[in-house]
Amino acid sequence: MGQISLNQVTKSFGDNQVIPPLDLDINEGEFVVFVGPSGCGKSTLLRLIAGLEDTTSGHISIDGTDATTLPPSKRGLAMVFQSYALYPHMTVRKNIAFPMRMAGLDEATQKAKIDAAAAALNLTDYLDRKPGQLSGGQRQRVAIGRAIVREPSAFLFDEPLSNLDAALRVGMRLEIMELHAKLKTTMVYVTHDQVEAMTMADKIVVLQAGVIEQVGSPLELYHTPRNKFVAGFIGSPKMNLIEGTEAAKHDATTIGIRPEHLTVSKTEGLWKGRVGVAEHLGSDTFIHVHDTGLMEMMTVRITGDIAAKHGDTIYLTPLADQMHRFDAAGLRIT
Amino acid sequence: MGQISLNQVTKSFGDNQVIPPLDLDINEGEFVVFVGPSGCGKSTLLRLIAGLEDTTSGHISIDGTDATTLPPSKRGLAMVFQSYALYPHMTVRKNIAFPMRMAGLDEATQKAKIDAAAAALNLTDYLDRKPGQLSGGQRQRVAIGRAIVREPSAFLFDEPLSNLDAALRVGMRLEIMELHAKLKTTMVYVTHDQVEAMTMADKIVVLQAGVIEQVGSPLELYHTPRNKFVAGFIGSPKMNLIEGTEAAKHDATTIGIRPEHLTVSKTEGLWKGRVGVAEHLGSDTFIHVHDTGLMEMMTVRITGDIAAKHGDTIYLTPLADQMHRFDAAGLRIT
Amino acid sequence: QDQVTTLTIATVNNGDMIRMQGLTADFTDKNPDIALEWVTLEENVLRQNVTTDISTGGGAYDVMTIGTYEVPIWGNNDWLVSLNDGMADDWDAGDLLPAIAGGLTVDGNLYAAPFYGESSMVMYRTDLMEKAGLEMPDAPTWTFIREAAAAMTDRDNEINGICARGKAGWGENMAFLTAMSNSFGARWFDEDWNAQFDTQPWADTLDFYLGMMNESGPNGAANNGFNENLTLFQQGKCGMWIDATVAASFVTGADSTVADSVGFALAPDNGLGPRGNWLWAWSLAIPKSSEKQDAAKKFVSWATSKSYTELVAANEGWANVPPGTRTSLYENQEYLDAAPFAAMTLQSINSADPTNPTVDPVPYTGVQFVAIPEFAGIANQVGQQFSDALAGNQTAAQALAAAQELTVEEIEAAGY
Amino acid sequence: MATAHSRSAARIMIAPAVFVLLVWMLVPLCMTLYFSFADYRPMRGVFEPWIGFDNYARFLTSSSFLSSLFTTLWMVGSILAITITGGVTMALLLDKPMFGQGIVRILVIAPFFVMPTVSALVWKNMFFNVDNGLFSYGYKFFGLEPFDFLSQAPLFSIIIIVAWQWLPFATLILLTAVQSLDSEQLEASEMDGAPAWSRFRFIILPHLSRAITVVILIQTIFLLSIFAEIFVTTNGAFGTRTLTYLVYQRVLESQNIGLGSAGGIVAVILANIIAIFLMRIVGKNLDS
Amino acid sequence: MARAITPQKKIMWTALAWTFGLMMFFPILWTFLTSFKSEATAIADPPVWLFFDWTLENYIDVQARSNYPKALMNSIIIAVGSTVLGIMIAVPAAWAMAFVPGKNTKDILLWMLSTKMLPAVGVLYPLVLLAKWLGVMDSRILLIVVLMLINLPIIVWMLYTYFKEIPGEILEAARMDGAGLKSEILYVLTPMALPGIASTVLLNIILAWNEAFWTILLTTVDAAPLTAFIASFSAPEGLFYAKLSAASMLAIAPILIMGWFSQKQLVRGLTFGAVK
Ligand SMILES: Nc1ncnc2c1ncn2[C@@H]1O[C@H](COP(=O)(O)OP(=O)(O)OP(=O)(O)O)[C@@H](O)[C@H]1O
Ligand SMILES: Nc1ncnc2c1ncn2[C@@H]1O[C@H](COP(=O)(O)OP(=O)(O)OP(=O)(O)O)[C@@H](O)[C@H]1O
Ligand SMILES: [Mg+2]
Ligand SMILES: [Mg+2]
Repeated sequence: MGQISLNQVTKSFGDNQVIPPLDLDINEGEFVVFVGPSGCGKSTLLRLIAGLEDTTSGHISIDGTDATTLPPSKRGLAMVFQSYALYPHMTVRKNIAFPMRMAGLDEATQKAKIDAAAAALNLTDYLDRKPGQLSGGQRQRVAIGRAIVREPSAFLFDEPLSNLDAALRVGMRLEIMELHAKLKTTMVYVTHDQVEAMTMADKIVVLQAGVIEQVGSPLELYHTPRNKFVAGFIGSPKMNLIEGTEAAKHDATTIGIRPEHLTVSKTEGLWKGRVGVAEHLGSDTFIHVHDTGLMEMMTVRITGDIAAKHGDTIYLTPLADQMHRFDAAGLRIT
Repeated sequence: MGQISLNQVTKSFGDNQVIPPLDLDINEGEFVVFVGPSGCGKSTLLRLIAGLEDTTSGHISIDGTDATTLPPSKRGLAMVFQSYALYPHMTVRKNIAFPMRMAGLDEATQKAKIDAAAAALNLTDYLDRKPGQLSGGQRQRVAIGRAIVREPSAFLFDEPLSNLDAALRVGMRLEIMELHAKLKTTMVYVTHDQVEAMTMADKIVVLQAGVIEQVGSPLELYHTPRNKFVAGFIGSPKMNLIEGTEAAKHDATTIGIRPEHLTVSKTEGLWKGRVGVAEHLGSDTFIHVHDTGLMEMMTVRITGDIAAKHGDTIYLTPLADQMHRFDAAGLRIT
Repeated sequence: QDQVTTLTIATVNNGDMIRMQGLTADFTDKNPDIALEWVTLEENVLRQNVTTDISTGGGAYDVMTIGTYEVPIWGNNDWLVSLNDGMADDWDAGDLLPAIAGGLTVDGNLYAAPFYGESSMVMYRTDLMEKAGLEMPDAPTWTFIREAAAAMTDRDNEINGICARGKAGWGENMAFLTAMSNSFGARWFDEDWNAQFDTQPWADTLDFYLGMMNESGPNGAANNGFNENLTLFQQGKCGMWIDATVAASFVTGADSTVADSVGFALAPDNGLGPRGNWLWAWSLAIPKSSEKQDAAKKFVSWATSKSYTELVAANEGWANVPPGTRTSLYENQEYLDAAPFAAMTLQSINSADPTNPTVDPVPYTGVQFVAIPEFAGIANQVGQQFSDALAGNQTAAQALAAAQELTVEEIEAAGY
Repeated sequence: MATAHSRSAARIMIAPAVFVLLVWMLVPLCMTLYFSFADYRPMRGVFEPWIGFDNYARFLTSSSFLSSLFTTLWMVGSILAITITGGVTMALLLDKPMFGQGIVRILVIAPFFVMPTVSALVWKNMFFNVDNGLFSYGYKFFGLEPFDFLSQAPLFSIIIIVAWQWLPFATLILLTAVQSLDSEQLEASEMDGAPAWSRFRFIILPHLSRAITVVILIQTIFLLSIFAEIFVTTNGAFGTRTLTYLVYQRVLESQNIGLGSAGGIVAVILANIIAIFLMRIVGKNLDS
Repeated sequence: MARAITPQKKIMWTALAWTFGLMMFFPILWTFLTSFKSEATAIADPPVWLFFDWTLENYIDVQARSNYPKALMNSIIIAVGSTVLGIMIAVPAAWAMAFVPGKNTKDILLWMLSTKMLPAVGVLYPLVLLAKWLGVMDSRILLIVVLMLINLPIIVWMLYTYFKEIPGEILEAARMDGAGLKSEILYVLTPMALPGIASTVLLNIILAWNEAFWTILLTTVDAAPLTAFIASFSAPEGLFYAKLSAASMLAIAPILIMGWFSQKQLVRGLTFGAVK
């Protein structure tokens, strides 16, 4: 249960085609993450799957049956919204019970399932509170609880963590991953957060303007980005992309080298530059290097500390085997 | 100009003493960052300095003169708020001019200063827009511009970047640092963001429940945290804190070891554990290690990739010279 | 030049008053030192405003339009300026109809000058009467009226035999019913101020009224006051209408579709002596609180003078002059020619006796009202009860019981 | 925010409003209170400053008091019921996509601007009038006997008039509230399998509850003092006499200021009981 | 994220909404039409809708009988005056309640609202006596003050709910920028709350315009507004529907038109913080 296929699906709002024909298969039990810049159609795609929007053309099938025209409530999917979309006037218990109440389940079953979900999500103490009295993370958990009790064939998440603060985000991320490990239900997850995408996904779908740029595992995308867009999009700090003669030396229009794949020396190296701001995090140091003649500003990441001061001269050497090459069309040269 | 002293300052809201007696000196030209958990009194402290709250007792002096009872407008400080607090009905130009208008400066001086500030902050093209038509980063810059033109003896910032998205945050962070380098004015900066604190501060003030836990440079705090609280608070991912017999072996109640100071092996090492979730970021991998018998979950950070799967057995060895030891009271043992 | 004195005049918004407003120029031409400000209000609102003004010490108005009910009470309170002297020389007090003037006089002082006077009478459709094969006597009885009404009623053609006031209010249905009750021998109070709604004459009155109205009255009669009935009659929907004599000029006027076939008769009686007709005059009075009493007297003299009558006649025709105040008018052949109802009006007015309105003696004066300050309040409420009975929401007995109870309450509160 | 300086400024700033309202409330109210213990009947020239609680006793025991109280509650209650159900319906309807939404909104809002006197006159004469009113033509058109609204269903008629005036108000507030409902909540409930009625019952209606309490509070304040509509249409006949109207009769028709003042005080007390009751609800709602 | 909607549904909603809208509007429309009929056409059976001889006669008659421009002027002065005065008193009060809330702020607010429940007629005599004593009967200033007092609680409440939505940080920013209390309110708060203030003003103009008890009882000539004007048109000798309609239209048209033009503002203001 939980296999979703999109077949030549398109979506237009009025004359504006947001999703050009698109094919995508999501396998049972997979954790699929949609990433891409704002406005690229991530939410739209998710809502098409949920049935909250009608497709303009094409077919969506869920578990082998055509679901293109099914209403959302009949698709057997559960969705967790960015704003949580909890019912503010109902207690946590009632919120979680709501889908079961709609389905007409008897009280006893409802209670059992609520208790189970609450236990799993550490919500037992809050069952009688209203959402307004909960913290962001707790609200998020309630939203997930409401989704779980339906035993959906797949969960859909639309940027579920983006309203939480950094610390909570890390915690909730782990919780969702553990939930996936436990339930083994298909999850489709939209985010614009690098780290979330990299750490959570079995499969990342990179979208740009409604078009799928690449589909693959996080490390596949990190190590072999199919094009410049994906290369720049995946990884933080961003990959340094160098054009011009230096790239031509490698038979490419553009070469890319990630900040962590540059070695630094005060005395010698391939490229010479001047230290701009150096950010010391204790565990790492990010150095912004100017005046390399290659690109405006190059970023270098060093593990641990380094005594680099504003204005120092510095030499950088790329790890040759970690260099990415792209052609004029921006595609990877292998 | 820009020397601020707090002398036995306390603040209570009703019966709730938020700041117990507190002493703090901020030197001229320093970049001081307040960090601490939510609700610890960072904002309150800043607002006491600004004069937006009355002290319950104690004295605040600015540049050597007692400012305890001065109204905010008379303290010669400028503040940049988390929500930017721009005047939405005024153009950028008017926003920036507002403090000068209040001070009764003549038109020509106003204009000159506005132009200078706009040039410095890259706002020249937006002077006639209203704040509603600006992006988050631009708004932030206007707020700073409004602060600059007053030529205050110190700038106060209350989480100025927390409403921006990750990418912008990095950019603005750099801009504020450059501004400080240029103006050399005292800056007091509140944040809950690790990275901001570590990268921006000359001096970090770590607060907990209104009490100053440690004051020092970022690397001082990273390398020699004065107590367990600071040790756990500074650094990301968090330091692993181990109690019990393993700590006793080192003549301490608690020992701490940062995730980046653990080496990993599949075959041998000091401590043995089982891999839980492994987060592959490409550049780094965070491994959550369970069942070490030392603490519930230990975090390890490895540069680059490692092929660690859920359930694998793993061995960890701490770098001995990077270990921190704390006594029963939680204080560092040196 | 001289300072101009501005008079503020409160008037009711009926046709004669509005006509007077239109003729203001005549007065101001003659009295260039006086300017007029009109406050024209609907009757109920007017009463509310002038009453509040006068009872709080006033001063807002220099001339007030008030009725026969208020004049004796206010005169008694010494709130009004006596018109016995100071009026224009040619303002002939002796020419006023004695019945009307009597109602406006307290202790020998005339406290208001009548602008127009009225009684009530029967107006009927001669054509319908003929069709019904009946003939209206000059002085009909209630029994005849009821029978004639039944005979004239033709609901299919929206013709109702009888139209009469049903709308609640002391100046609406209670004016009609109180006058009618007189002819049935009923009274409001006995000589010891005991309310009399529990007596047989009142029961008879109300039963008769309700019976007749239900048989032959229009639908929704409980909401019909003077205005509504006038419209109905003008539209040809009433066989008979018993109401104020001033209506005569309207039902025979241009707005009426049945102007050519209207006859007049005295208000009915029941063989006991009194007829069911009332006596009323809209009059102009000057409150003592006015600071411009001399100018006000000039105005009142003008507005109620014979020459004003002639002025209206010259402008609007004799049929439209304000009726019912002066003997001389009813001796004027031109008027008698223009107004076929004149004789009947005069006869009606003269036959009303405010001091002995009904069969048994009463401690009060007034035909269709009781000239005590509490009356308006009480009668409004009693009127609501009767109106409710007419609407079929309660029986006559219930209405009378309620009326009795609240009258007793109020009259006790008033300290009788 | 709150420094000693700003707090003292606040006291000065709020003072004028509190002062004028206090004067407005206390001076006339004290005079009314004073009159209510007096036998004050200017028409008779009677003024006796102290007669104890006679006026109160008389007012409260009079046959009209209870019925007018009941009429008041019934009238206010029905109007609230109509405007709120109608308002919710209209709000939901106006929230739907349609052509000319702006114009429809203008049409719906219009009655709110009409003077009570005017609307009472218009309804009474041009709609309810049994001979010439439009409704009667309607009845006749269908071959029915015209219905005399104002005497047969007087309270209902007044309720219609007032509800017509206040329905726009309720609609507008509720419309804004409907529009503020987070669409994700509706979508979530849809995903949860809730059909349209359940979505209304469990999501929309609770969301509107705050707006509804505000509508109730504001309308009650205004409805308790309805006057013109009764004055113009029935003059208090046919059981349409509310407490306000009863006081009016005592003061202006009977010219018994003492009794009327006692009635006024009673009305103030009753209104405040209702007010406190409502404020409790709304106050709670204002907090959340 | 409104979802796409089928045209059929849209047409259905349109039809339904227009039906309701026209029903609500009908009494006004009918009054409007009647005001252009002759008296006979006005009560014609069956009713005449659009095809009759349109005439301005009723308006001319009404005009001739009373001083409409003066009443209109008075209405405008009284409605606007009382609102402006009210705003001037309410803005500082609302500022204090919204930004320096104390323990009893809410109680004060609710107390203010409860003064609105005072039945007017109960205090009629005291007020008339007071007005007489002060010698201000039939003056616009009296009505301005009385209507201001009647509506002040509503004004304060509305402004309070508006101000509460303005982040206090902005006012603090102004303070940091060297603004005193007066500058803070004048240059920062007021312009920011302008939409809210505007809608408060609009609503109160409507309420003051339509107030029909005090405006009639406390005026005679000089200050009589449109409510008094209309009080002279109900039913003088016969049911003159057409004239009544014309007078009615004259009385409500100004405020109706103002209301329509400012509809959007008004809707915002009417919400009284009911909607967050
Ligand atoms: N209901 C709608 N009507 C018209 N256009 C829409 C609608 N919903 C979305 N769009 C457009 O479709 C495009 C894709 O929107 P979508 O919300 O899917 O982006 P997204 O990838 O989720 O962006 P974000 O990261 O900002 O959430 C955008 O250009 C948006 O403007
Ligand atoms: N006006 C106030 N009245 C009462 N308590 C207050 C007030 N302002 C702050 N507090 C309390 O004072 C404590 C410190 O608040 P403060 O806002 O200074 O924390 P903070 O460190 O800035 O937190 P955060 O990181 O969440 O902004 C908190 O417990 C808070 O509840
Ligand atoms: Mg999205
Ligand atoms: Mg804070």
